[in-house]
Amino acid sequence: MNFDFSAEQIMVQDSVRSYLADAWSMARLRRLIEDDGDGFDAALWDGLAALGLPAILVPEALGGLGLGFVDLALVLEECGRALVPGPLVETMIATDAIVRFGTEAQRLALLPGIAAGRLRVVPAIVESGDAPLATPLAGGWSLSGHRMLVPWAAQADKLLVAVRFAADAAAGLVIVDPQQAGVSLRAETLFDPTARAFDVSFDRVVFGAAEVLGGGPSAAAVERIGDAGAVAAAAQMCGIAARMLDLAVAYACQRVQFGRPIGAFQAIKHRCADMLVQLESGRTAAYFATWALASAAPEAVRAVSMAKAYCGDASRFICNETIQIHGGVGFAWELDLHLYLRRAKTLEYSYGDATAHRERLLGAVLAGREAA
Amino acid sequence: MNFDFSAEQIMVQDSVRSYLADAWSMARLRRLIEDDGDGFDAALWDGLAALGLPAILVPEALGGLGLGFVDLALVLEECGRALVPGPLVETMIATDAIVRFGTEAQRLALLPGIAAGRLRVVPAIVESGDAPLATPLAGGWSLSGHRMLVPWAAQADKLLVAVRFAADAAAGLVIVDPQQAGVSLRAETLFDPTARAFDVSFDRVVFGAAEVLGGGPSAAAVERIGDAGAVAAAAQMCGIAARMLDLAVAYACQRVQFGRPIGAFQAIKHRCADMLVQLESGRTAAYFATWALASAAPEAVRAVSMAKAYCGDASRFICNETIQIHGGVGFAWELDLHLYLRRAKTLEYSYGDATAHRERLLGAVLAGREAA
Amino acid sequence: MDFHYSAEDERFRQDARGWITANLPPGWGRDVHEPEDEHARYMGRLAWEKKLYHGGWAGLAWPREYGGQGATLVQQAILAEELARAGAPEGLNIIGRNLTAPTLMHHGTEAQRRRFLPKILSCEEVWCQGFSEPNAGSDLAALRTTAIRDGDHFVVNGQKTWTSFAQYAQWCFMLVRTDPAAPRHKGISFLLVDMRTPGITVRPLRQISGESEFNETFLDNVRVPAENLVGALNGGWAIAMTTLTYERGPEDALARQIRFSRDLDRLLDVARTQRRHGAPAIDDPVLRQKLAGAVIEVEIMRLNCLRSFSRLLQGKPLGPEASFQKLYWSHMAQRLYETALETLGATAPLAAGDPATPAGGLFQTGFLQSRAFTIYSGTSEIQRNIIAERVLGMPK
Amino acid sequence: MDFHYSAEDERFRQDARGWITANLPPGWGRDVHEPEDEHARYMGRLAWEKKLYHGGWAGLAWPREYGGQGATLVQQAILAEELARAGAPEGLNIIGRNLTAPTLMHHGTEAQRRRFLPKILSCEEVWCQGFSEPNAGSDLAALRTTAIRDGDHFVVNGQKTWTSFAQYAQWCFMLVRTDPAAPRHKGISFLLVDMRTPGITVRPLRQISGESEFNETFLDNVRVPAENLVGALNGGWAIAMTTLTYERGPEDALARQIRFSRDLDRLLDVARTQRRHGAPAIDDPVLRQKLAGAVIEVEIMRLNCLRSFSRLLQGKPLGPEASFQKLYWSHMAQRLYETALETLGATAPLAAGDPATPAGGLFQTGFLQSRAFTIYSGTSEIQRNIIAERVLGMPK
Repeated sequence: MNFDFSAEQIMVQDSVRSYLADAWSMARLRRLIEDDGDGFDAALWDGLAALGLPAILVPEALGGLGLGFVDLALVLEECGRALVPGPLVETMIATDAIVRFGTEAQRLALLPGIAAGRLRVVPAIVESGDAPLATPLAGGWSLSGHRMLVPWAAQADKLLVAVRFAADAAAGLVIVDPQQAGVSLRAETLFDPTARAFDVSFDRVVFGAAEVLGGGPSAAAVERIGDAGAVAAAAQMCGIAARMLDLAVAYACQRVQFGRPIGAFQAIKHRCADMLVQLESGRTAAYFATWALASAAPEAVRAVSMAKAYCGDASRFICNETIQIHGGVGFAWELDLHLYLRRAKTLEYSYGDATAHRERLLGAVLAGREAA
Repeated sequence: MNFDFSAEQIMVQDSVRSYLADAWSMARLRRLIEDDGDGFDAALWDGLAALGLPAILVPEALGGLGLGFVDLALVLEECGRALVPGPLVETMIATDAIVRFGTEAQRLALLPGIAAGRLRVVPAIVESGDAPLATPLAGGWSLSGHRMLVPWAAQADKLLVAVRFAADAAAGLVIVDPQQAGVSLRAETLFDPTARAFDVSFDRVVFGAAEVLGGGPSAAAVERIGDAGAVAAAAQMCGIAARMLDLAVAYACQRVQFGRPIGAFQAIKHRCADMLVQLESGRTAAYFATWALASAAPEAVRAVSMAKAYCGDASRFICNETIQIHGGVGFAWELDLHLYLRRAKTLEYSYGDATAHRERLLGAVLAGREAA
Repeated sequence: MDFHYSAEDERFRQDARGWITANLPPGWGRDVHEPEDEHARYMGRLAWEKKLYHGGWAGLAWPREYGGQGATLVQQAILAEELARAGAPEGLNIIGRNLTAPTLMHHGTEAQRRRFLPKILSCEEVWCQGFSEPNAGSDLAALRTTAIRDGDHFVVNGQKTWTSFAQYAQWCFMLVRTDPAAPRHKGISFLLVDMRTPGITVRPLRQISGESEFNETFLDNVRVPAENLVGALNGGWAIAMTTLTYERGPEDALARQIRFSRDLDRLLDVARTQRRHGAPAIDDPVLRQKLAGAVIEVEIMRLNCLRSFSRLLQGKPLGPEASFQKLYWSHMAQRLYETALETLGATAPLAAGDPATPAGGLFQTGFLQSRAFTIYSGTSEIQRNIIAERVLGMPK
Repeated sequence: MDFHYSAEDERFRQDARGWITANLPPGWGRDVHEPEDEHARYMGRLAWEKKLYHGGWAGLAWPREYGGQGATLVQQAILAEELARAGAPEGLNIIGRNLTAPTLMHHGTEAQRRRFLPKILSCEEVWCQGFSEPNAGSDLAALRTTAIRDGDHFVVNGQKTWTSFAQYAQWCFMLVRTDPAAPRHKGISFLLVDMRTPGITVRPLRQISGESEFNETFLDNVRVPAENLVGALNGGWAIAMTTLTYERGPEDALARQIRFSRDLDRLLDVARTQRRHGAPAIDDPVLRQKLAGAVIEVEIMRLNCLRSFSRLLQGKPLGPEASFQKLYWSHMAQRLYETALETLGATAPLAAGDPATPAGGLFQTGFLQSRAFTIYSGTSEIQRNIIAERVLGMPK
C-alpha cells in the first residue's frame, strides 16, 4: 500500500518537463496554429521519442521500457501542462491496447516501430451516427461506415478502429491503414486549434483476421482502449488545471488594483484555495486510476470513471475561474489561457463526459453490491 | 403589463406584518414546541382570521374578500417570514380549489365558514405507496388506502383527499371529515417541530357524489390543488429566505473578528450579494406564478414549476449560507436559524421538489413548441 | 400585478410582428445565424438597426424631441420580445443607445442632447466607451489618461482598453483625469470625443472567441472641444456611475435576453436532433434537468427585467440594484452555454465551420464569449461589492 | 504506487475482520444504527472503544512505550476500512487520540507522554478541547481566558465554548492567556486541565440536530499544576497550530470517512426500496447522477487520506495542507446528506422517530449535523485562508 510515485517515475517527469522547457514553448505552439499546416511538429515528436515516451508501455523484448500505466501518469500530466500536440498521447493509448490484446504477430509488427518513434497509431472510436460495420466476406470482412473525431488520422500510420461485426454484433478493434483503398479523410474544424482530427469514412474496406486486434472480435479490447483514453484525458486535464492554477496565483499576486495585489482579496484567494482542493483531489483520482488500469484491478471500471468524471468537473471549474481571475486580459487571444481552456474542454468531452462516467460508475457499484 | 403590487396589496402585507410583530414571536413559537401539545395556536389563528386572511380567496357573496392568488403572494411571504404555524396556508390552498371546482352546494357549505375563520380544510394529496382508491358502491363509493403527511389533519374540519376512482382510473378530490367512521390518524414525527402532520388511513370510508369536489372526478382539480400548494410553498420559502438573509447581514455587520465586522470580508459579503440575487429572482418567479395561477394563464404550469424549482434551490442556498455565516452560534438550538431551515427544507420537499418541477416544466415547454 | 397586455399593446405587438416579418434580412429567422465574417456581421447589424430606425422602431420610449417615438417602456419590451421571437439580429449601436443616451439625458446640456441623441437613433453616429485602461480595470478610478485644458479645447493623452466597437464608432465617451492633484475620484471628467480627431489610433484586440469586438485605443494629443465636457469639470465620477448603472441595467439586459432566448430555442431544437445512446438527446432525463434549468433561468431573466421596468415606470430611479441584473445574467449565460456544450456531447470538440457541428458552431462561440460576460461592464467581484455595500449596507 | 496489500497486511485484515465480527455490539452492522438516547449512544461508543483497546486494536501505529501496538499506518488504515465495512460504531475519545496524543508526541515532555498517552488509548481518560471562546472563534488569537502563575500552579479564569464531549471528559487541553501585555499570539500558553478540578462548570449547548455534544465550559479560579504546561510559557500558539493540523488531518478524516461511507451504503439500500413515480428511486437517472457523485466523492476522500498517509510514511510532516482534507470532507458531507434528503423525496419532511422514515432518520440527523462540519475545527473561510496563504503563497 503506497500512494507515492517512485524516484524513477519522478525522474522521468523531471526529464520530460525540462526537455519541454528547453525545446518547446507556447510560442512554438502558436506558430503551428498560425502556419495553418498539418499541425504536426516533427522535431517535438522526435525529441519526445528520443526521451523514450512512446516506448514506455512497450515490452523490453520489443525494444520498449516495459513499464505500465502508472509510469505514464506524470508524463501525461506534463503533456497536458505543456499542451503537447500531435499523436503522442493517442499513440500511447493505442499502444496499451496492442500490448494487452495484440496477437504475437501484431505486437511484433507494431510495437518495435512505436517504441522507436517510427510508428504512430491512433484510436478511431468516437461514437457517431453511422458506426463502422464489418460484414463477412470470403476470407475476411468488408468495412463500411465512418468515425468522427479521429485524432491526427492524417499523421497516423495506423488507426485502431472500433468496429461492429455484423455476424454476431460483437465489437472489436481493427487495424486500418489510413492510406488504404476505401478510406477517406475529411479534416474537421476543431474547438482546439492546436489539435487535428478527421472524419474518417470507410467504404468497403477489406480486411482479414490478421487485421483484427487479437485475431477476432473483443469487446474487452474496445472497452480497454476507451478506459485508457479516459484515464489519459483525466491525467492531461490535471496537468492543464495545474498549469492554470499556477497562472492564476501568479497573476493574482502580481496584478495590483485598489493598492493591493488582487490575490489579497478573499474573493480571489478563497477561490484559488477551492481550485487547489479540486486539483489535488482530481490528481488523487487520476493517479489511482492509472494504478487500477496498470494492475487490471477489479475496481478498474469504477476507478476510471471516477477519474474521468471528477477531473472533468475540476478542470472545467479551474479553467473557467483562472480566466475570471485574469479579468480583461483573461479573454484576450494573445494570452495562452484560452488554449488551455480549449484543450481541457475537448478532453472533457472526449472518451465520455462526466455524466456518462457517473452513470457507468454507479452501474458498476450496484452490480458489485448485487454480487457481494 | 405591470409587475407591481397594488397599494392595497402592500397595505395588507403591512397589516399582517405589524400584527405578527405585535402578537406573535419566535418565543411563542418555541413554547408551542416545548409544550408538546397539538401545536395549534388558537389565538394566532383567530387573530389572522380577524385580519381576514382566510377570507381573501372567498367570493364576496359568500362572506369573503373576493380576491385572487396575487393578493395572497405577499401574505404568504409574511407567513413564511414569521414561521406562522397551523393550517392557515393549507386552508388557503384548499380554499382555492373549492372556489374553482366546488359545486354551488359545496361552496355554500364550506366557503362562508372558511371566510369567517370557523372552518379549517387541508389537502391530503402527498403520493405514497398505498394511495386511496374509491371503489363503486350503491349510491357512491367506498374509499380505502392512506395518505401521508396530511398537514394538521387533527385540527382540520375537512380534508380534501386526492383519490383515484377505480372505475375509469380518474382522479378527483373528495371532501372527508377526519372524524368520520373509517378514518384514522397517526401523528407523524416531523423534521419541522413547529408543524404537525398525520398519516391518515381510510378503511372503507363511504361517500357520495356530494362529497366529490365538483360532483365528480376531476384531474384538473387535483392538479390545481398541487399547483396552488407549490406556489404557496414557493412564496413562503421566499419569506423565509428573506428573513434569513436579513439575519445573515445583521450578524455579519455586528460580529467582529480580526478587528473588523466579518461583513467586511469578501468571503461573507460576496456570498450575501449572491443570496440577494437568488432571493430576488425567486420572488420574481413566485410573484409571476401567483399571477399565472390567479389568471389561469396558459403558461400557468410552466410558471408554477419554475417558481417551485427556483425558490427551492434558492432557499436551500440562502438557509445553508446563513447558518455558515453565523459560525458556531449558527448551529446552536437556542438560535432560531434551524427553525427556519427546517421549515424551508420541509417546503422544499412538499408539493414536488425542484427536480420533479424541472422535468414537468420541460415537458410543458416541449409540448408547447410541438403545438406551435 | 398584471401581465396581460392592453388592447393597444396587443395592436402594437401585431404591428411590430408584421413589420419584422416583412423586413427581416434574408437568411435570418429560426434556423440561421450571423455570417462568419466579423466585419460582414457588424455591417449587417448596423444595416438592421438603421432599418428599424427608418421603420419607426428606434427609441420607442424616448422623448420625441430627441428623435424618440414617445411610446411606453412596455411597448419597448414588446418590441424586444417580438424581435426575439423572430430571431432578428442585434443592433450595433448598443453603447450609444443604452449608455450615451441615458447619460446625456441625465447629465448633458440641452444642446448636447439635441446634438447627439437623434444621431444615435439613426445610427449615423455609432458610439464606443472609453473607461478601462490597462491599469484601471476593476479599480476604474486608477485611470491615468489626462486631459489638459488648452484654450477652448482639452488635449487628451493616454490609453484606453476594451473599447468595444471602437473601429466602427464615430464617437466615444471617455473618462479622463483633469486634476492629477485631486483625490482619485475627484479629478476625473467625462468627455465626448470624436473618433475621427487626429491622434487617435485604434488597435483591435483579438478575443478568445476569435472576434475583435474590443480594441485598444491610443490617444496622442487629441484635441477635444471644451463644449464636449459633460457635467462639471472634475465631476465625471458621478456621471460614470450613471453610465455604469445603465450598462448593467434592465434595458441592456433585456436586449441580451433576446439573444439568450434565441440561442436556447436553437438548443432545444438541437437536443431533438442530436442523438446519444441511440435516442434523441432531449429524451435523456439528466440533460432535461439542465435544459429545464436553462429555460427557467432565461425566463426569470426576462421577468427580472420586467420587474425593474415596473419600478422605472413608477418613476423610481435605477440604482445600484442594476448590478443585480448584470450579476444574474452573466452567470446564467455561462451556465447556459456549458449546458449547450453538454448537449452537443461527443461533438462538442468540433467548432464553428465544421459541417458536423449543429447550429453552425453557435454554442461553442457563445461559450467562449460568455467567459467575458462576468468580466466586462465590471467584474462579478465588483458587482458583488456594490450589491453588498450599497444595497445590503454591509461594511466596506 | 501500489494499492495491493502485502500478505502480512492481508493477514492483518483477516484478523481484524474476524475480531470485529466476533465482538461487534448487538444491534450493530448493516441495518441498524445508534440508539436514540444521546447519553446511551455515547456510553455505547465508549464501551466499544474500550473493547477495541482490550482487543489490542487501539493505537495501532503508536510507539509501544506509550501503549501502542507498533503496527504500521497502513494497518491502521486497514482497520479503519474493516470497521467501516462492518458498520461498527465510532469511538468517543476522538479528541484524546487524534489531538491530545500527537500534540504531546510533538511538544510534550517525556513525563507528560508517559502520564497521559496510555490512558487515552485505554479510555480511562477521555479528552475535550478548550480553544474557542464566545469572542474568539475564527479569530482564535482573540482568546481572553487567563492563567496567572501562583506558586506551582496556574489559576485559570474565563469561558470556553464548543468544548465537545466536555461532559464525558476527564481532561481538557486548553489555550490560555499568560501574558496579557504581549502581542496577541505571543502571550498564549497550552495547558492540560483536569476537568474534575473545582471551579469548572460545564453547561451543555444544544445543537440544531437536537444533540448536546458541545458545551460551554466556565472556569472560575481553577488551579492547574504548573507541570501541566505543554511546551514553553507563552509558546502555546505554535503548539495549537500542531493540534489544529491534526484536527484537520488525514487521521481524523479517515475516521470520519468510515461514517460517511457507512451512511452512503445505507443510502444506496434506501434508494432501492424508496419508490418514486412508481419505480425504485435507484432507477431514476437524475438521482443516479447525484448518488454516483456521492460515491465518487466519498471514495476520493478515502484516497486523499491514503495519499496523505504516504507522505507521512515518507517522514514528511503534516503541514497546512491538512486544511485541504478538512475543507474537502466538510463540503462533501454536506452534499452527501443533501443528496440523501433528495433520495427520501416526499418523505424527507419526516424525522428520526417516525416509522415511515427509512434508516431511522439517520439522514435527517446527518443533514443537520453536517451544517456544523464547515464551521467547527476552523470554518471553511479560515481553511481557505490557510491554503491560499500558506500552501499557495498568496498575500495576506
